[in-house]
Amino acid sequence: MADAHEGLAPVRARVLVKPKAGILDPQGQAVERALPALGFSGVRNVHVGRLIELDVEDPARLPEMCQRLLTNPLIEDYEIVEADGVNGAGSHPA
Amino acid sequence: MADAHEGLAPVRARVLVKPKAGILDPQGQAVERALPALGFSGVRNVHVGRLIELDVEDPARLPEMCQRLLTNPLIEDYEIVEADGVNGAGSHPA
Amino acid sequence: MKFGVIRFPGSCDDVDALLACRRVGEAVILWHADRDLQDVDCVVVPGGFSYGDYLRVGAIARFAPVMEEVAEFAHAGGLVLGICNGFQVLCEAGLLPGALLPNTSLRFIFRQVELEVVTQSSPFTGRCDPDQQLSIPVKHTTGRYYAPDDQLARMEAAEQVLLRYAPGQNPNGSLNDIAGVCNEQRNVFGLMPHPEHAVDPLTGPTGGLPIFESIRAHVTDGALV
Amino acid sequence: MTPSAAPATHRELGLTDAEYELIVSGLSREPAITELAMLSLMWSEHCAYKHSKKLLRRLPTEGPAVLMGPGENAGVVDVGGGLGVAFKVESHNHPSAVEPFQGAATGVGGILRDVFAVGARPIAVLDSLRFGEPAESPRSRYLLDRAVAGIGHYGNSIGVPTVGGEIYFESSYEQNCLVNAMCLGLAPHERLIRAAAAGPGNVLVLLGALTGRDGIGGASVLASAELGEADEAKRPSVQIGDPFAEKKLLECCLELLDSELLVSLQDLGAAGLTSSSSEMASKGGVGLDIDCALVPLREPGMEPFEIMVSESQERMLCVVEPEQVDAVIAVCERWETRATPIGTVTDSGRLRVSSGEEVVADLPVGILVDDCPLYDLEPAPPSEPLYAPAAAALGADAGAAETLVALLGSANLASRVPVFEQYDPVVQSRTVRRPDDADAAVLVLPTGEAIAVSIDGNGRRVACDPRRGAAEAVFECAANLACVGATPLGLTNCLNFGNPEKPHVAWQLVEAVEGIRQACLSLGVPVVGGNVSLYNEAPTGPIFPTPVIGMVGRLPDPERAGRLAFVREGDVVALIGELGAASMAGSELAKLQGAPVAGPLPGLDEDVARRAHETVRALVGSGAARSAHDIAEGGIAVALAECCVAGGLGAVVGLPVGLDPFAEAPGRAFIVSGSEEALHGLPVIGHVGGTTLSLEGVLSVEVSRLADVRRRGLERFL
Ligand SMILES: Nc1ncnc2c1ncn2[C@@H]1O[C@H](COP(=O)(O)OP(=O)(O)O)[C@@H](O)[C@H]1O
Ligand SMILES: [Mg+2]
Repeated sequence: MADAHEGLAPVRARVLVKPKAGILDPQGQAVERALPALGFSGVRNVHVGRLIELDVEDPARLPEMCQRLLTNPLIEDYEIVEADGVNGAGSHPA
Repeated sequence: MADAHEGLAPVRARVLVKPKAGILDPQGQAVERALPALGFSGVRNVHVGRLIELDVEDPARLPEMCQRLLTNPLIEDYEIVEADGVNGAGSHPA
Repeated sequence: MKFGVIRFPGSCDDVDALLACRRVGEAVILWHADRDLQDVDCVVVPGGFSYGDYLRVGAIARFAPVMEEVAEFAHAGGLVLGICNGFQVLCEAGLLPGALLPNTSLRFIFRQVELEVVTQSSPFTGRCDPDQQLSIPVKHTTGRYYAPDDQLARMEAAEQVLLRYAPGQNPNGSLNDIAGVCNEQRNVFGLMPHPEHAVDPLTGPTGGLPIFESIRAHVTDGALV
Repeated sequence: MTPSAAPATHRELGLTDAEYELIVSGLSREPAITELAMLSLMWSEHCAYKHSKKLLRRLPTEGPAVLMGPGENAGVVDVGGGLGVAFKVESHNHPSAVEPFQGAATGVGGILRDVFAVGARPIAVLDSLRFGEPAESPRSRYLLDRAVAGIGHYGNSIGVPTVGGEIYFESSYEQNCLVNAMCLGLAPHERLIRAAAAGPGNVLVLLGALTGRDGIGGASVLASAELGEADEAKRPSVQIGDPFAEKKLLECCLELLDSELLVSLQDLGAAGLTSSSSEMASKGGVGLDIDCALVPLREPGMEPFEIMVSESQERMLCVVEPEQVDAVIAVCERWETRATPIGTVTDSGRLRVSSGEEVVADLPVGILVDDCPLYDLEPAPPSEPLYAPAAAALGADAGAAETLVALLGSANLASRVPVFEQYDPVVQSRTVRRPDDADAAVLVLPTGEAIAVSIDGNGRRVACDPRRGAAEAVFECAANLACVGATPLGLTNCLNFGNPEKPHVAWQLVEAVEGIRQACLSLGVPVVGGNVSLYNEAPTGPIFPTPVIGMVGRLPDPERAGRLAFVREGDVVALIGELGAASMAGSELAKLQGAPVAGPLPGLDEDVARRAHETVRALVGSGAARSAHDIAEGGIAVALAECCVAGGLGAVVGLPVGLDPFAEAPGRAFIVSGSEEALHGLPVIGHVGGTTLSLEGVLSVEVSRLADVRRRGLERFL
């Protein structure tokens, strides 16, 4: 399938990976705790995840890449954003 | 300033943090090397960064938060995306 | 009996595991790029930072050629022991339930911890004295065991949790103080503490030895599970 | 060749007009851009040791155990059984001040490369850290937190145990934190290799990471000179450590050496390809032709000078016989490590750099390595005190118990566990004594014998009295080794000082080196290597003069390695050595009381001290002593408290008449415990037992309380 796309102009895509709702996110909590100390009030629900940027010739394969390598379905949800906007999210059944 | 915003409906915002251009990105390299082995060809320029999601009452202060806490200006660039789309990027002078 | 210790680029505790295995049997190194498991009786996926632990701990290592063989070996009932990073790899590979998340402290932590043996009924704990706590070091940044509630309940019911941190000893925020779990078939075992670093009185407590002896006993005397 | 840069660029590159003149007359022409970049770095303090080289020649470097001394990437001592131990300490102060996590991480990565560059497998890391006052300075707490995380990140990830270290907090380090890292490596004699390039016609092969614009530092002014208007993307960038890449590089290099495929090997450190290639050529008395267009790049459009001075991490350079190149590449592929032939060894005695067809540099190796002028220091003792006293944290009227509690809870003396817990001390299964088990780390060798290692240096005491303070650091290291039963084989040192062009800093430097020299001679311990970090100076003044000593010793029986904890009720406590001279000068208590940073420090009777070391070594080696601990910061009271806390046992002690419990005289006296019979005939001052530490007529405190304040003293800042 990828072959069909060889030579095509690659698409710049982003995968946004975040901790599944309900799973303790100490990183997010640490940020939330640190902000007021620096004088930033009124910040809530902080979550820290991962950003993956890549040039891909065949964007159709991105969901597969996410499920097999880029994310762990058990603990993470992801969202694929192409240069031209959101085109798919994945919340795998745990 | 934040006080002026107390009680306002908070805005859901995202901060996308990525390694500065030219800075070594071992994670991105590792992913780029791994993908072909899994049969995903045609993927280039992979970079791995962080995603921070937060509800903020005063989005105007996000750039300051990024520079002071959320990112390491020496080695990271960031982009702020509010619920309603991109509204600011930051590339600090090294 | 014969152990095979996998060496990934980035394995750190592979030699330590090899030495520990050799206290109870034969042991060889299995190179990540080779598919030959050399007829070992037990595969050890050692600690370290396979492939730098980039992206997600264990995420890339699970795709190493040797891991396909390990999966087959496990499905055929072969014994597989995953230590620390090896535990993470086995979870990523789906050979063990659950996942490992960053320590609640968000820091790397080295600490000698006391472990409770939950059950002897496994090839990995058969020779552990259930009333004896095991003193074994942990050393990791990503050791907080997680599994969804329903799965966790099933695992507890099936006695798949083999080791727990003793009360007050949980170093990373693991659910139910879980330090080590096995699969339903009980032939694949992963734990965050490093038994291979607790086998020699010269270098510290020897709480890890019973685990290697249990494996040897299971293989050689065919001790009952 | 591209004509030289704008006039006076050499100044921005840190070269004086006189130095630039020397270069021009040496070449009988103006240097080209790439040449200027290379020369400015090779003639920098960091590479040329302009202000320290003459001084360093005074250090004794000969000894029966020395296999390789200063001049190689790391010194090596013989530990028997055909094995050598390589070790070196190096500073990464400035990068750590800029970005503490990556600065400290790449500091560890760099010292590891120095050690496997000589063919040794790294087996242990130690770190020596200095920061401003954590209670007063959020920045210092941040630097501490990130530097420790960075050291752990690199060492833990690459599988080398971090077995020891030291941390002090003083306001003189507020603007110039110190991050020194030491590494030990193990090698069979036949695998030891030197950096000297040899064999015209042989191939120069670059191993490891891609080359990017990492840490181009000073030379970046050329970037602007070259590029004209500023170009953000081309600015030099912070070096990022990749321990995974270095792990593969390390295994790869050791396999290449075991397969005898290399003629010589050299790490790439400061000044990158320029210093590594010119050092290799200089040591081998040969020339090198390099085509920098062959260097694999991480970024497009790098200028030749950028390629030649890039400090990208995780790279090594080796010389290979032409017929072995394929074999070398095969081994590297197995370890997923890049190997690229980039040049050849010549008999020209010149370093010729081309970029494809164009020659961009053509310099005699000598001008790069030998011709930089060495400067004489102009030492002068300071007329008035250089350093302000610390703010008083303890009233002069404080009672002894209160004082002991304050000392144990102070950032300088409190438990280091919150830091060491972030390091893996056991990987490689050699660690017989971990941090806090004993005064020195102990590692078992394949021969069944063991080595011990300790790192030490007390800047405040050196500031009070440079000569005696530096000598004390050497004696204290040796004392730490004695406590585990080890005999010193050699030492490495890192000289962290201010601006040597200032007479009083020059004086500190000269005096400190003299102190080290005398201590080495009297203990018979040679200096096998080290590092110098100068210009650690802020507008507010220089850092405390901080020579950091790393010492390696040998002990026959690891089973007998000493511990510091009191372990048995009823054991007697003996005081070995002379504390008569102990005083408050430069002591931790003096600091807590806000006393001036002033000497003189107590004089040291070297023979008495050496005999005390021998006695303790014998007691530990024979098993007569169940515990041994040297008396250093905080005096005998703190030493006793540490033995009690470590063992969870109390003690009842009567101090020798006239001895102040908190007076200091490091490196010469010890607390040992053991059975009455075993310690018979020794000066017994008390016994182990109960749950309190009582110094008769002085103080009595619950051990649990001491443990508690000691645990929280540093923890509260992390
Ligand atoms: N304070 C010192 N005492 C003894 N030897 C030193 C000292 N400082 C530097 N050296 C020696 O000078 C040589 C060059 O040092 P350095 O530039 O740090 O080496 P490298 O470039 O390999 O890191 C090394 O052999 C080192 O051991
Ligand atoms: Mg070197």
